[in-house]
Amino acid sequence: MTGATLFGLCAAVLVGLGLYGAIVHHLILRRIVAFNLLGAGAFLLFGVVARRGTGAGMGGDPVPQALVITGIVVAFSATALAVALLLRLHAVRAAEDADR
Amino acid sequence: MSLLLDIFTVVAVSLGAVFFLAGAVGLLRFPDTLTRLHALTKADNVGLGLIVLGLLPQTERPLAAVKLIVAWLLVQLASGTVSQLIARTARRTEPPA
Amino acid sequence: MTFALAFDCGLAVLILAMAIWTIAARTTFPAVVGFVAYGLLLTLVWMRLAAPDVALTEAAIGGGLTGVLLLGATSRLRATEPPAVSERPSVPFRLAVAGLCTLLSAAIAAVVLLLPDPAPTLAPEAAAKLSLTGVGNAVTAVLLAYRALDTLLESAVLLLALVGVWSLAPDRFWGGAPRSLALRHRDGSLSLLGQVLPPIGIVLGVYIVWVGADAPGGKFQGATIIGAMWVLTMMAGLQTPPEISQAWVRVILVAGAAFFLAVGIAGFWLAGAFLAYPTGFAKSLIVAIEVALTLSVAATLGLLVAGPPARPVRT
Amino acid sequence: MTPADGNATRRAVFARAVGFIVLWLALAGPAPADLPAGVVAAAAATWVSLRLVPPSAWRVRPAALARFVVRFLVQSVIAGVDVARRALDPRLPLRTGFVSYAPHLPPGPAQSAFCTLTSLLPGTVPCGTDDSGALVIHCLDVDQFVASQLAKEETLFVHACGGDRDND
Repeated sequence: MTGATLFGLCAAVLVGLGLYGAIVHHLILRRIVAFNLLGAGAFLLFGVVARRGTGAGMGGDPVPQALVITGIVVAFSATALAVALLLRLHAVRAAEDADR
Repeated sequence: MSLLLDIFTVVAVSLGAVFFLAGAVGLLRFPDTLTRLHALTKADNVGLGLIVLGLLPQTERPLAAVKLIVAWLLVQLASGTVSQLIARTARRTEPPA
Repeated sequence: MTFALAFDCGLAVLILAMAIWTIAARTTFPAVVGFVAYGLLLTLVWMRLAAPDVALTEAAIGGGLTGVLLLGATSRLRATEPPAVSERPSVPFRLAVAGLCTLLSAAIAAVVLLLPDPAPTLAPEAAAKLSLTGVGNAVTAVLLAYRALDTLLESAVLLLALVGVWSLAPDRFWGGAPRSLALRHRDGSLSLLGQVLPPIGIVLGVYIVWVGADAPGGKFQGATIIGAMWVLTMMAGLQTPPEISQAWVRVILVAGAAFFLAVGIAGFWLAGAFLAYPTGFAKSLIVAIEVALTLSVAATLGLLVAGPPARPVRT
Repeated sequence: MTPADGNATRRAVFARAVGFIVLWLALAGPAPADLPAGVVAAAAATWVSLRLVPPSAWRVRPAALARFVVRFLVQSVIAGVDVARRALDPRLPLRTGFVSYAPHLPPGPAQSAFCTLTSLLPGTVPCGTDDSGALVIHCLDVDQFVASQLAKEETLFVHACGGDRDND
């Protein structure tokens, strides 16, 4: 077994774990964390595919690597938006509770 | 000469690793947050210092040595700051036994 | 078993342990700390997968900036966090979900084991055209030449996310400044760090952007470091987030994407296609786009961490 | 800290710019093609640094600084050995507790820098100030002469930074 296959199997488990957390947790923040964990596992799969595609003197296929960089930045944007939505939701709920 | 330098590198880096090990043992054995901070800041900084010292003879140009030393100084700054932040919070939240 | 494989095995076990910890922890704070450690371990994995560019991105954004964002949210929501135990779903439900997720993992694992050999790769094509771009780093060539459209849209996504975050502000605060990021307990050592580190971080960030053309590095990694330095000065209480209606804030935010788009449209006339670079100018244009995007991305990331406006406009 | 006059400001700008250029050279190497970016980076860093830490009239004494650095390095090694010994000793010899220490430095960047250094020295981690403004120091061994040792470090530190110029 090569290191790449090993990390591929690791990534498979991470995706499963993240999905479990995203479904089972009640707290939305925990779901956001679990979703990020899932995403990191999916990115790792890309990395494994890139690593297997060595060639032309490069350690890996640069195309999936570049896609993962884009993916990490987009995942951060989505997380920032999700966290902002969550904080706003709590602020609105707190205001409603205060009115009652 | 280069053999002597290689021996120096191996000895210094291994000694550094021993300090990291001692820091980790302290982290596990020491009784409270504040005491554990001592293990992390002191032992690990000496460990990293020894590893940097051991790698200095292996650098190809003097500027690469500056890079290593800068990395060590930045870690010192970070660990000095973070240990104080944690210590302050720990003193507020866990009253001393 | 070789030493390298033994190291990889140890790394994989640590990552799985951190992931289980992150999912299983009772309260949010330890879970988020576990997630940050998980991101840092993943950085090592990316190095082992010969992807240093991704490793830098993961360390800066995946571990660092996401960690700051999640820790900030955790401490603000701590008061509302209910005792986790009472809220848990029933055991049969959890078992069913666990079973289905195991199935999913098994399916992905099977796919990993059945991947074709020799693996398909675009590396030779990427290498063959590299001399035309003048860039030495193939990943940068993919990001800014072969698939520049992805990167252009990505910078637009960052802006859209920021617009989304801002739009959550109550009407009375629109145009004002986000809430202060300064820690509640002022701390001398943190302000010292906030005074000493940012200039060093700027040199480091510029270096990582600059070197990205020919070696591992690039604008997103460098911009994250610069953005993080800004966040650090705001957390140390040395600076306050700016009012979002100020013209300079908006100019910096859109400058990168606007310049990128302008170069792309100019490509119609100068090189015959959208986002095509005229021969001989590819490297200079790529470096210029990277520089323009760096400032914009750094500002966008900092403001994404700062959140929506929470104070009325000062008049 | 007293504010700087024109001379001191020019000196500070020059010293910091040189420092950032050296940092750039350490990172990027001496290739001339990279230098323009290095100059831009160093200029930006110097500008930010001057905004965050305005130049002061303090002037570093090289000889005193060297003495302080040597002592600091020796003390760091002693600190590491001390903690390693206690951690690995089966009996776990610890007599932890708090000691309060009233620093001569006023609150500010210099005092913070001293605290950060202290946190790397043997047996001490500063953990905030008490109501009277004295530093509260957590010690591994309260039997050691922590306060007198800290006073010595502080004197050396202030002397190295040129903070006691007024008393010369």
